[in-house]
Amino acid sequence: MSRLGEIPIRIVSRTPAASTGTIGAGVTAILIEIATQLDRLADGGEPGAIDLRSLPMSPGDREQLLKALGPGEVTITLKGDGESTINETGIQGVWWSEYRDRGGELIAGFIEIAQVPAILPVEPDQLRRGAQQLRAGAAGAAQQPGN
Amino acid sequence: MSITATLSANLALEEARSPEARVAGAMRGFALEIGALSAFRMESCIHCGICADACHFYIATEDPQYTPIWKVEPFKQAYKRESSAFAPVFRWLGLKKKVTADELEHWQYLLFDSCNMCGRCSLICPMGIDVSALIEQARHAMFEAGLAPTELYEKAANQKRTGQPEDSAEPYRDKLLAIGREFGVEIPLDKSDVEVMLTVPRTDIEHYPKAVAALARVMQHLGVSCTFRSDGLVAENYGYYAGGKEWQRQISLRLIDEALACKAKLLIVPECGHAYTALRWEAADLYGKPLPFKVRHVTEFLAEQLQLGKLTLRTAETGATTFHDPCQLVRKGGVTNAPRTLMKAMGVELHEMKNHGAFSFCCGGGGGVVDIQRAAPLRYRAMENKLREVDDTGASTFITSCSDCRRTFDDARSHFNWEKTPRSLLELVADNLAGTAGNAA
Amino acid sequence: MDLVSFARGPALEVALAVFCLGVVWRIVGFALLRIRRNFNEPRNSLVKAIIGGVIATGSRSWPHSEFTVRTGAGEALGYGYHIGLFIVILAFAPHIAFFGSLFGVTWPALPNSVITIFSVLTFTLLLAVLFRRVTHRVLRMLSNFDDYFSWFITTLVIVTGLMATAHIGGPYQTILGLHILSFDALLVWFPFGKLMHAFYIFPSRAINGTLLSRKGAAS
Amino acid sequence: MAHYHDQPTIGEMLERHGVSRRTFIKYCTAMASALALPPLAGRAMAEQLRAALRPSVIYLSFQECTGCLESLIRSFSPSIENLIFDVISLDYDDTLMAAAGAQAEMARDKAMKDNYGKYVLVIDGSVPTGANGAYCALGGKSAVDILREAAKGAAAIVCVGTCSSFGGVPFADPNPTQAWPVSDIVSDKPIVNVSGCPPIPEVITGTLLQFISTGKVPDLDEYRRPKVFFGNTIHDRCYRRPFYDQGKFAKSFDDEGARNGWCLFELGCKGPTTYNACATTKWNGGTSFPIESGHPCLGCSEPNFWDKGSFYSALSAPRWGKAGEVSPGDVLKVVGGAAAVGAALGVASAGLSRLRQRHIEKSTTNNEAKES
Repeated sequence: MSRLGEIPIRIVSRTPAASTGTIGAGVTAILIEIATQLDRLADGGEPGAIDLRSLPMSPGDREQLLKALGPGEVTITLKGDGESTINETGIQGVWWSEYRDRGGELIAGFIEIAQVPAILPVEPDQLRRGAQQLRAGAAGAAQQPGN
Repeated sequence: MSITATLSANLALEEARSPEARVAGAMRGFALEIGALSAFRMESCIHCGICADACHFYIATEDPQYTPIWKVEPFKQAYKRESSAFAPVFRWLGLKKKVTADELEHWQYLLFDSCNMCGRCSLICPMGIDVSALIEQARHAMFEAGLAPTELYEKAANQKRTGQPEDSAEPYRDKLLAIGREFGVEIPLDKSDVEVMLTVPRTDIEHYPKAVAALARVMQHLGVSCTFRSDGLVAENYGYYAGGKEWQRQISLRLIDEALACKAKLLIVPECGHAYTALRWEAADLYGKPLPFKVRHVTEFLAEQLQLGKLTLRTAETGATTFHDPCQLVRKGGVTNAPRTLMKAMGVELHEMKNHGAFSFCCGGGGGVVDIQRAAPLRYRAMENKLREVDDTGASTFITSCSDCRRTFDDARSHFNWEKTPRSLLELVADNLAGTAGNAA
Repeated sequence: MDLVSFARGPALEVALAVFCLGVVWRIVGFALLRIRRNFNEPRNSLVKAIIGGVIATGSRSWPHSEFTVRTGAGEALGYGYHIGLFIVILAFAPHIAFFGSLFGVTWPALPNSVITIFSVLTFTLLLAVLFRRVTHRVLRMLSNFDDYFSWFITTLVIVTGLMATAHIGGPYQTILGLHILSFDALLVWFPFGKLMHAFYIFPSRAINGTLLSRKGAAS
Repeated sequence: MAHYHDQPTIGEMLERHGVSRRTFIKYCTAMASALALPPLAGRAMAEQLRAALRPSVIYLSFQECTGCLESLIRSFSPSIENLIFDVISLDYDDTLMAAAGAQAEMARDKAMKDNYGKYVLVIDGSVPTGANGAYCALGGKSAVDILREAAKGAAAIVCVGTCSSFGGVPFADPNPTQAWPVSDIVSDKPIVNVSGCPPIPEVITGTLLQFISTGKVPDLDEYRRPKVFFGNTIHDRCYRRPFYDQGKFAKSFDDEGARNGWCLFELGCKGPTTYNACATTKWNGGTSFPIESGHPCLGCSEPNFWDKGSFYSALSAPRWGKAGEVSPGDVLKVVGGAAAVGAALGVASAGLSRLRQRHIEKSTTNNEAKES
């Protein structure tokens, strides 16, 4: 058994009505929150994020939310310690990020409101380290006899 | 010497009583009155103040001190301090203060001047407390403290001694016979082996002789073997008013002894409310055993005769009529239907007052208040509402069945220039006996 | 030992003991005083008198129509908060669990939202009752420490209960502890003050009603 | 100590192990999310951690069951291997380390000496003080002595689990080993309690990471627990809360209410008085938590949770006596006893009143007699 989904569970009763009943309105609230954060990004350049884990959503709500945002044109794949994806939604500047671990389990999910997802840009010191690395490599190659 | 002894020996001494002696007397009185029932009543009070809304003294003045349960505050205080379950703790920690002589003096006005013991408050209490019963007990303690109002005290002392509340130039016995002569009716006196012993209110002897004659006339008409007794003539019991329990007992005993002497099976209480309470509900308890004769109010007796077919009445031409329910007879005594049965038999066109029957307002004179001089101004204020209710019925004839109520209304007539004359139900019956010529004089 | 454990543990045990001891002491203390026999001839039979007492027990719950104009509002106010208290005390699930473990019986609860509405209402009525007590000339004169303290302790239980359910005023367990502790205090105070009327009200009405009916008097 | 400056930062360490900055941010973000921290806090923590030095951690186990460590090594984000290899230098843990015996003790002493004043001391288990500490000894030294010694050079102490935080099960009445929580023995060092029996793994790692990234003791509650994780009650965040509010309760474990997933309050749930992150962080990588699995909260992260009466009696239910549970019979005993005493007092006071009355009556009648 490698996945939780493979554990044979027979669902006897539905999820408590109280937790699904209130969510429909929740999707609208999320959309309004995204819009507010977009305004903030446009006005002051301040990026924002919404943690999907903090919002209890039924699969239906999630679909509803994804549908409302629509598909976008950019897809980013991060291949460090498991494959994570960041998709731009139909609303530009709104990114749907899903971080996964080595086993492919979802470990975090966000809606990011940013020009570029914050995880992407590289810090100056890293740029310098990269440059150093390249120079060291080039020097090494130059010293290689017979090249 | 006991306080009662001191008092009866010399009234002047009473005035000189020290505050300590007053308090001691009151506490003794309170202590003697406390029993499971009175304790339960005092325990039950939740200070909701609702009883104020039943009391005509409070309604008339909106003065909170006339709240009925407040009138027994020293009694409650004494109970909690002396006899309640936690009394030793209260005394030890000083949580409940001693009743003071000043308080007692003040409460004299609340327990006597501003309470008719009419029992209306006993009907409103959501805890079901019989407040008027507590007031009666508190009066006993006031008497023990030497704080009964002078008028009541003197009358009681006199009645205890002589059988008459007041000295009169002509003894009541002679007055009674004179009334018989005046109204042309035979007065049976001092007979023995009779069915019924009759008594007479001293108020009637002094003020309403016609009512005395009416009683004799009705009894004669019915052909009942009956008698008045020279040594047990007066129906009232001033010991009851003044709060002198022992005196009340002795005064009642005089009547009981006379009834036993003439072997009466029935003692008739004339038109007097508090006499009914004293004889019907309290005499046996003071006597210590059941009375060997029955006690009935004259209206009760007559209504019974009516129902037995022994009494028939003519239609009385009284026009629109209203009836005042004497508290002691109706609310507290249960004589509610008898007067109405009699009036119906005479075809009286009865217009009830807004508050009538058990909820009737007191005339303001009950509980001896009509005899207390200084209480008159307050009594008049309390009466206003009652007079308004009488007027509001639009009735031209005004009847009652208690001579003290009658006297109180008569007094109001002169004080307020009120145009109605209170009439006696008994007199009305006597005037309308079927098969007689009647006596309109 | 934390506050909640103390409040529902030893404090409750002591409070319950004091409550029982005090209540029995107080009732036995007056019930064994002298009872005078009635020698007068009753108007109504004992059965009829007792029926009268039973009727009075119920009928005194509301003033006779002759009195309602003057007292109706005041009595309604009093009954209002009493009814509210009963609902909150008897229909709130945690309270039922409390009684259940004490007496071994439970019954269905009302939703918390309903309980919250009733407790807020009850609290409001209690404030109104206090306002009336300090402003009404009769009540102000009659009132003593007992009246105000009994009001205070009842209100304290309601307020801490509301605070606990609304999660205001501090950590839940502290407020819950205070709530239970204030109830313990109420139990301790109960036999020594006017709260005893809970035990008196029906017997008092019944006994006086019976005695009045015995005479044929109004009751 | 000069060589400290030569030590690489965590960021450098990570890169040496081939963990990219982005991957590290990814894990920190996931952890922040798991801990219900603001969405952007993860990145900030990642940057702080990358710049921090890799601290030495000494993990001591005393009177415990190893449940806490079992819990810790099941941490999902960051996994314990991430934590150990990437972020901390776990210099001593007698359960996890390969070394044993004298070698292990030497490793501990060396770490303590080398990192004096800098290391983080993690304690798991309560400290028995009875019989001169003989109930728990390692390598001939009692736990209480080891703790005192190790605490001297610690920068801070993190108590993992309810035993080290509050005494836990060994501390429960009658506490035969005289076990005490760490805070009762060490008083001069910052102590952070990560309570729970066991604590949620993410809460342990989260607390450590937070401490390492900021170098400061986090905001603590009155029981020295990090407010970030212990700021709300289980009840506050419980998904069954709506049923509590509606008054819908499971009355037994197999009734309709239990099947419908109603509130477990009446089955003894201590959620309303228990501060922990179970309802939000959950267990096993966010799979579930006790209430979700149908069992009431035991309140394991609270002091004295073992001594608060039955786990299955409602929070509002009274409890007294050793058993901690009240049956109607016990109530009857208390009530009956008190009532009997009350009745006796009542009889006495009524008797007293009647005596006083009789006395007065007698004196009155005597006088009356004299008068006549």
